[in-house]
Amino acid sequence: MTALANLLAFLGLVVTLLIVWRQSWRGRLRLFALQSLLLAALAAVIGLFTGKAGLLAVAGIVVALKAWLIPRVLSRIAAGTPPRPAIPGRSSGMALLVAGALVVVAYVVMLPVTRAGDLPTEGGIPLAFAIALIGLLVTVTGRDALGHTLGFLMLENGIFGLALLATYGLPGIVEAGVFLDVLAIVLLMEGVVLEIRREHDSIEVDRLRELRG
Amino acid sequence: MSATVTAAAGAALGLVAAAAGVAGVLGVEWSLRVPWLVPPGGLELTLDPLGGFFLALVGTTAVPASIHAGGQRGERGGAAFLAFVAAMAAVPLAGNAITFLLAWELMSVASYVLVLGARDSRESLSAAWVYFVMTHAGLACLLAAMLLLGSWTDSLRFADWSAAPSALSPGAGTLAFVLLALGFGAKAGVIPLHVWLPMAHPAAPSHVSALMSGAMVKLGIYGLLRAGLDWLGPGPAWWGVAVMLAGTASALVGVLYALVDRDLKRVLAFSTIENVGIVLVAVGACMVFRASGLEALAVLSLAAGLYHALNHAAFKALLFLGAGAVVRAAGTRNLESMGGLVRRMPWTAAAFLTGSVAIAALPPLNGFVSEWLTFQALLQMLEIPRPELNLVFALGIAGLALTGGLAVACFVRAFGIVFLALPRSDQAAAAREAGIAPRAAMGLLAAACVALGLAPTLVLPALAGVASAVLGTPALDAPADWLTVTVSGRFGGLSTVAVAAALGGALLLPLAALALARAPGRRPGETWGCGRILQTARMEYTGTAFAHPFQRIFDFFYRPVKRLDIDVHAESRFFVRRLAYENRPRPIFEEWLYRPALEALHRAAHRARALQSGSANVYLLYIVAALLVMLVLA
Amino acid sequence: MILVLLLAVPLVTAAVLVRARGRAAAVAHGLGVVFTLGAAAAVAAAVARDDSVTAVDGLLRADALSAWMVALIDLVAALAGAEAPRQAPLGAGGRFYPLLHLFTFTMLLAVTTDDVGLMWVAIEGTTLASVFLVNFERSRAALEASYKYLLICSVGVAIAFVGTVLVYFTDVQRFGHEPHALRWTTLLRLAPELGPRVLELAFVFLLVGYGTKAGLAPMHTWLPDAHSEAPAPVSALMSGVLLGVGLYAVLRFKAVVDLATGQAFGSRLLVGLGLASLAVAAAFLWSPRNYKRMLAYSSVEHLGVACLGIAFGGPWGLGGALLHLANHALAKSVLFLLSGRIRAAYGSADIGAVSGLVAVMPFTGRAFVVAMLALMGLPPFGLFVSEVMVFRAGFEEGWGLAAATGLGLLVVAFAGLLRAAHRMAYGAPAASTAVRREAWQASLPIVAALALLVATGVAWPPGLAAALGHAVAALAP
Amino acid sequence: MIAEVAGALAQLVVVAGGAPLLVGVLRWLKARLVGRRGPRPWQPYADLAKLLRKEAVVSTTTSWIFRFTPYLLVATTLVAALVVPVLVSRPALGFAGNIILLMYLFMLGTFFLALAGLDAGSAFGGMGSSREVAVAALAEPTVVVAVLALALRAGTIDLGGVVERFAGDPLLVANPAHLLAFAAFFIVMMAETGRLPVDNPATHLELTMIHEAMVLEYSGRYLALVEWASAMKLFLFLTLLANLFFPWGVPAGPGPLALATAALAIAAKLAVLTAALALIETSVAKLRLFRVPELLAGSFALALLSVMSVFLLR
Repeated sequence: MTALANLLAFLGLVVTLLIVWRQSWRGRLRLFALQSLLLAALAAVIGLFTGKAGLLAVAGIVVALKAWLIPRVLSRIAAGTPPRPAIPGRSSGMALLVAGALVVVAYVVMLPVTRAGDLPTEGGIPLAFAIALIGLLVTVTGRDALGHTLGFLMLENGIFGLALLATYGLPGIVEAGVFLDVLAIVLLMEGVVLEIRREHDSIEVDRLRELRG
Repeated sequence: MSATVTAAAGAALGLVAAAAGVAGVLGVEWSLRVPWLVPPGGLELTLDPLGGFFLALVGTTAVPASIHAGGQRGERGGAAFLAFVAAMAAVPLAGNAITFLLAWELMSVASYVLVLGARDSRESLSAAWVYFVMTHAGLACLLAAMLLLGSWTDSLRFADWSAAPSALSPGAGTLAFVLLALGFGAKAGVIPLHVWLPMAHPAAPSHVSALMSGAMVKLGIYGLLRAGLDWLGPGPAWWGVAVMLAGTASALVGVLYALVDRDLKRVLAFSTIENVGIVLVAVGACMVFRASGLEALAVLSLAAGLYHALNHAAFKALLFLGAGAVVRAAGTRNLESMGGLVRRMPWTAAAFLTGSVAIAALPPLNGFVSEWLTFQALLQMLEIPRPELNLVFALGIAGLALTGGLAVACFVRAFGIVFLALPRSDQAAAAREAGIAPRAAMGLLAAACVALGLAPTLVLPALAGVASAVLGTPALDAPADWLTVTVSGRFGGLSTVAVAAALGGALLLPLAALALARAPGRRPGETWGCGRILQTARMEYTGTAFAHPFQRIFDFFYRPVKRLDIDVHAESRFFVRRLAYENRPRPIFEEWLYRPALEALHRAAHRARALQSGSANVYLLYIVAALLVMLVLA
Repeated sequence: MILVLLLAVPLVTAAVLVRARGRAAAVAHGLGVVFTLGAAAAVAAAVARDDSVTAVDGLLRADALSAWMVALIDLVAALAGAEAPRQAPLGAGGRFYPLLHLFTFTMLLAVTTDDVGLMWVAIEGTTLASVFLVNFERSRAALEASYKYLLICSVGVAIAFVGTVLVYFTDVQRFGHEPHALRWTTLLRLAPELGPRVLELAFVFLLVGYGTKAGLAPMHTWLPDAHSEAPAPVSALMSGVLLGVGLYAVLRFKAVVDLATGQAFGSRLLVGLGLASLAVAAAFLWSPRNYKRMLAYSSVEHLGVACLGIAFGGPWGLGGALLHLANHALAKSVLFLLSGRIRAAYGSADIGAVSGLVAVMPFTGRAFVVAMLALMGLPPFGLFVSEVMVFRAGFEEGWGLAAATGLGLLVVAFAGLLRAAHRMAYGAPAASTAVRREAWQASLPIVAALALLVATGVAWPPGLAAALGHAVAALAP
Repeated sequence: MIAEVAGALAQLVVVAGGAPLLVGVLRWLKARLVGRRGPRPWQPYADLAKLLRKEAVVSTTTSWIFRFTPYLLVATTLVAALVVPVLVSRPALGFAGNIILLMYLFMLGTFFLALAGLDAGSAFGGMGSSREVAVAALAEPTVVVAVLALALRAGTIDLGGVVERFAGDPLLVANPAHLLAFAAFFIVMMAETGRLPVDNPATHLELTMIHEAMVLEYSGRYLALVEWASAMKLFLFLTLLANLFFPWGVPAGPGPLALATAALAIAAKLAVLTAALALIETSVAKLRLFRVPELLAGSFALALLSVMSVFLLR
């Protein structure tokens, strides 16, 4: 189980870094779906090894929600924006470097956690946290509403992974609430962003800078 | 609320307060606890001699101010006025910090509302702003100090503080004293915390100015006395030195500005700063004497200071009420538009003259008595065997003397320009005497000035009793017989009654002699002016001109902004069309202290606005940064 | 049972209002407001009698602290509910009223659940329920505000989730999968034995996360935008109690973490955030330009004070903080409601556009000035007392320097607020604004709220001191 | 009791009657010193008598203050005459106050005189008042500090006490502090009584006048009273100088013989001081008005030095 969980977490991190690297939103969405699938697999693995049937259900929900429904919603948000941002000279090298640094940060920050327990899955905890941090990075550097939302969802995924690896799943009512929340956020985001597009003809957040001071 | 009701209620409140206060001065003890009121801690009122003295001061000032208010039809703010009086009465009674702070701040709020009175003018708005911000900053200092004391003594009751001053370390005591002194000093108008005073007093209606200047400012002194003498016990001598130097500076700066200002009520406001300074000199002397173990002299100084506080309440309230009547009649506060009012308003003039003589510390009125007492205390400084303290005292004495001289000049100017010679404006020429209520109020206060002047033999023992109660020394053996006040054995004696009687007799003497000699009568004529005819008001000496020698002499202090605009005729430069001359003293405390501070604050605030840049990404970055910083710190 | 009722009332009202139109909607809204208030009173009474009430197998649990928050939420909700019809047409359908009650429901749920995870869900739910309320006016600015609100609060609360997971982790590590491992009651019981290092880490995440919701600097950035663009009743609810709910979460967690790590750790972080909030608020309040934003920054200021109170701790600090939250809720909601009226009359939220308020709108202007004075922390209003309590705790618990700094920053904020109040309330009214007559009924709730503020400032209503004491005791049984 | 009253009366008579003579002698000496013959020393009596017989012209712009002031002025100086130890060290009103009272009594006169100067509304009056109060204000600290120097060394501020203390211990007089204080007080005396170089009592050039400008509007008996009062003020100041700093021959109580010797002693001392004053007045030029503060600051420095020497050298 340790090896599987670690592998899945590691793959998740790789996919996350790939998201940072990719610039086309379609590619990013596909990678995000892949990340979510990996998480679902992680949930299933942990569920199988620990005998928690609930986690299998969770894995199913993740597949349905994060690998299928949410990417669809996101692509609705992104529809109409050019697939490749038309800003020349923009490279993701810097972002990748920062993301790499964040992995180190994640290891350092999670030291107390990995030291505290003797979990078989503890090796993956920093990786999951790194996914969350990189999600934050994507949010902070996002140039349009899509980037923000995607980053937020990666953050969510990372935390979800963290929860899986550290605690083998939260109580059911919490899990259910979390999924509902995520769905609601994405849907609300869609509503707001569509309105923004109507108002501004774009979902670039640079235009949303009227409220200051 | 109608003016009459306000007046009646205010006067009743004042009378009760005065009676209770006098009882307290005479040693009646009283206390009250209401646990459910004033959370947390509960309302606690206690009457002791010091509190009683200031309570009496508030009450006796409130009575004439209320009567005066009764004559002002259409004046707003009756409820605020009553709240103001009540809060002021509560301050000296407060027995714990919460009660005190509540009463103190209520007093500020009520007076702020009253200052706001004529709120349609920008001027009064900015006055109210400055006043309220200063007073609030002062409150912050008080709050900090009182809470510190509370945490050190584990109690917010004043009685516990007084009981445990020696438990504090010197550093702690000093910190608390400095904070308290800042807070109370701001209320008392000590330099350089005085800036609100000359703005707020003119903006408020006159009966309110009278109360603010007569009573509220005194409560700052009350706090300082409580802090320096009672709560924090005998402090080191330098506390007293600091108070004394601050007092000297306040007295001089106050009178210097009073001397040149052209706004009658601002003149009075600056003079309040001066008189607070005089009181503080006495208070500081008391603290130094006490630190040097000279308790009898400490009692004398404190009694002198209290006496001056009381006197100032009487004559400054009188002057403000008089100024109110004058301003109402002349429609302006500008000295240069007044003049000749002594014939249009004889009663007001007489009252104002009484107040001026009293405040200029001229015998036999009350200002003289307290200043004389202060001098007596200071002059005995040789008892302190430390040359550096002696030097401070010498400077204090000289400062006080100079202040006295300048105050004479200031009030010659104030009375002379306002009331004498020809009116300088049409409205001043058509001025009408104040109504019966203001006259009654002024009459009361003038009588108080005379009585306090003539009866030191009655007042001083009571004040010495208060002082010895505060200082915890046994009461002095009667420092006065019925005729003469004697201080410190045979060091000095004063009998204003005798002086007044002698003056009266000496006034009658030449009158009688001339009448007996059947001296020729007098005939009216025009003022001589090198042969010119037709005296007009424009030929009179103005207030500015009167102050000019002082402005020249104290040029280094006033740093005037001089401007001379001469508009000449197009065809010849010898024909002057218009000539504008300005010679305005520069308010150095505002310009060198407050403006830079405010500008720095403004700049900092402006820079900080960049934080809210509008970019969601930056906002998110803040969150990440906060997270990382806290992770690092953790 | 009573808790279920408390939560059911707003939920049912919201559901009914989705469908109801016209008079029926008005009746439903009114009944919803009244019943919610009644249920809150019942909860308070029950808690006063039994110390705590539970429902649904302990998933819902109200102790004195919860009851305190419930009372606050429902008071402000009632104020906002009474004012809402002036701002949004009642009975014309639309999402406003359902969401308003849903918003109340989520806040009530957040403070009455015993489950940390469910509380997280509820707090996230407050954001979701209020996003469209913020965007009610559908202007460009409102849209921008709601976008930032949604984004920043979601990210913030997600960070709080990391903390929640970590808390759960250490709990599970130590005691295995206990059925109610994420309950406050359990956490408080087990806390002394939990791993302090992990809890410290968790607390940082929780603080940043819920601090975002509580509007603590530097996570406050969504707050001025959202509060200024939302309709007045929503601003009142958000500023008055939503921030308080965020702080409530921090307060609960701090009590747990303190048991494991000692007070100093959490207090240090909270003092930092509190002072940062005060500093930011002071800077922005020094010369405000928009009065709704000004009120929003003042919320940052007051939450900073409450945060300091929590950091200082002790009965004075915690009691002061809770009382401060209550006082602030009353004063701020009154001000936001009045600001709605002012904006309706002047057509602008710029301070420069408003002058002569007292002359133009005699009641609103006067009430505005009075409430501003209350907000500035002057007696006889309650904020004075609660500030004194908080700072007393600061000096008593050895945070003298922090308390002194806080006092200084409060003075700066005071100066700015006073100047803005002067500019708006006095001066010559703009020519275009006519003197308005105001119906006295509309002023009743506001007068009542101000009277309550005077009561907390001068003479506490019977039971208040006890309620406060119990609420503080609930944190450290 | 009778002796007391007699003593008081004698003192009043000496001051009130002697003051014009003092002024006359001073003028006569000054004239002689510059080589003129000058008026007879008793000319002031004649002047006063003439003024008293003349009708007074009172400006129509003035108020009761203008007419009241001369009487008050005389009254304050007469009261002062009962406070200052002229013939005896403890005069009739000696108990009622000390030198502080005395200074403030003079200040009372100055106050009203300055008001009277403003009352007529002419520029001269205002100018005179303004300058007069300026000089008086600046002289005040010197007086008090000089008195302080005396009080410190005598252990009392009571005038009689000071006189008795110094009379009892002549060595106290021969002390730098004493002489410094004397010099300071002398300068103040010149300023307070309007002598050269501060003010020129003989000038009638309007722009340089101080005291004379202020009383310009007075005529007839009012002028007589004002002149008489200022003569008494000069007399009293010189007496103070004489008896405080050189308190020899000042008896403690009244008695015919004591009074007579005291009168002789004071006459002699006044003669010396008057001569000195005349000498100074003829040898210096009047200062520009705005140089006067420097002079007074100098005198203040002297007084302060005197005080400091007391507590530094103890």
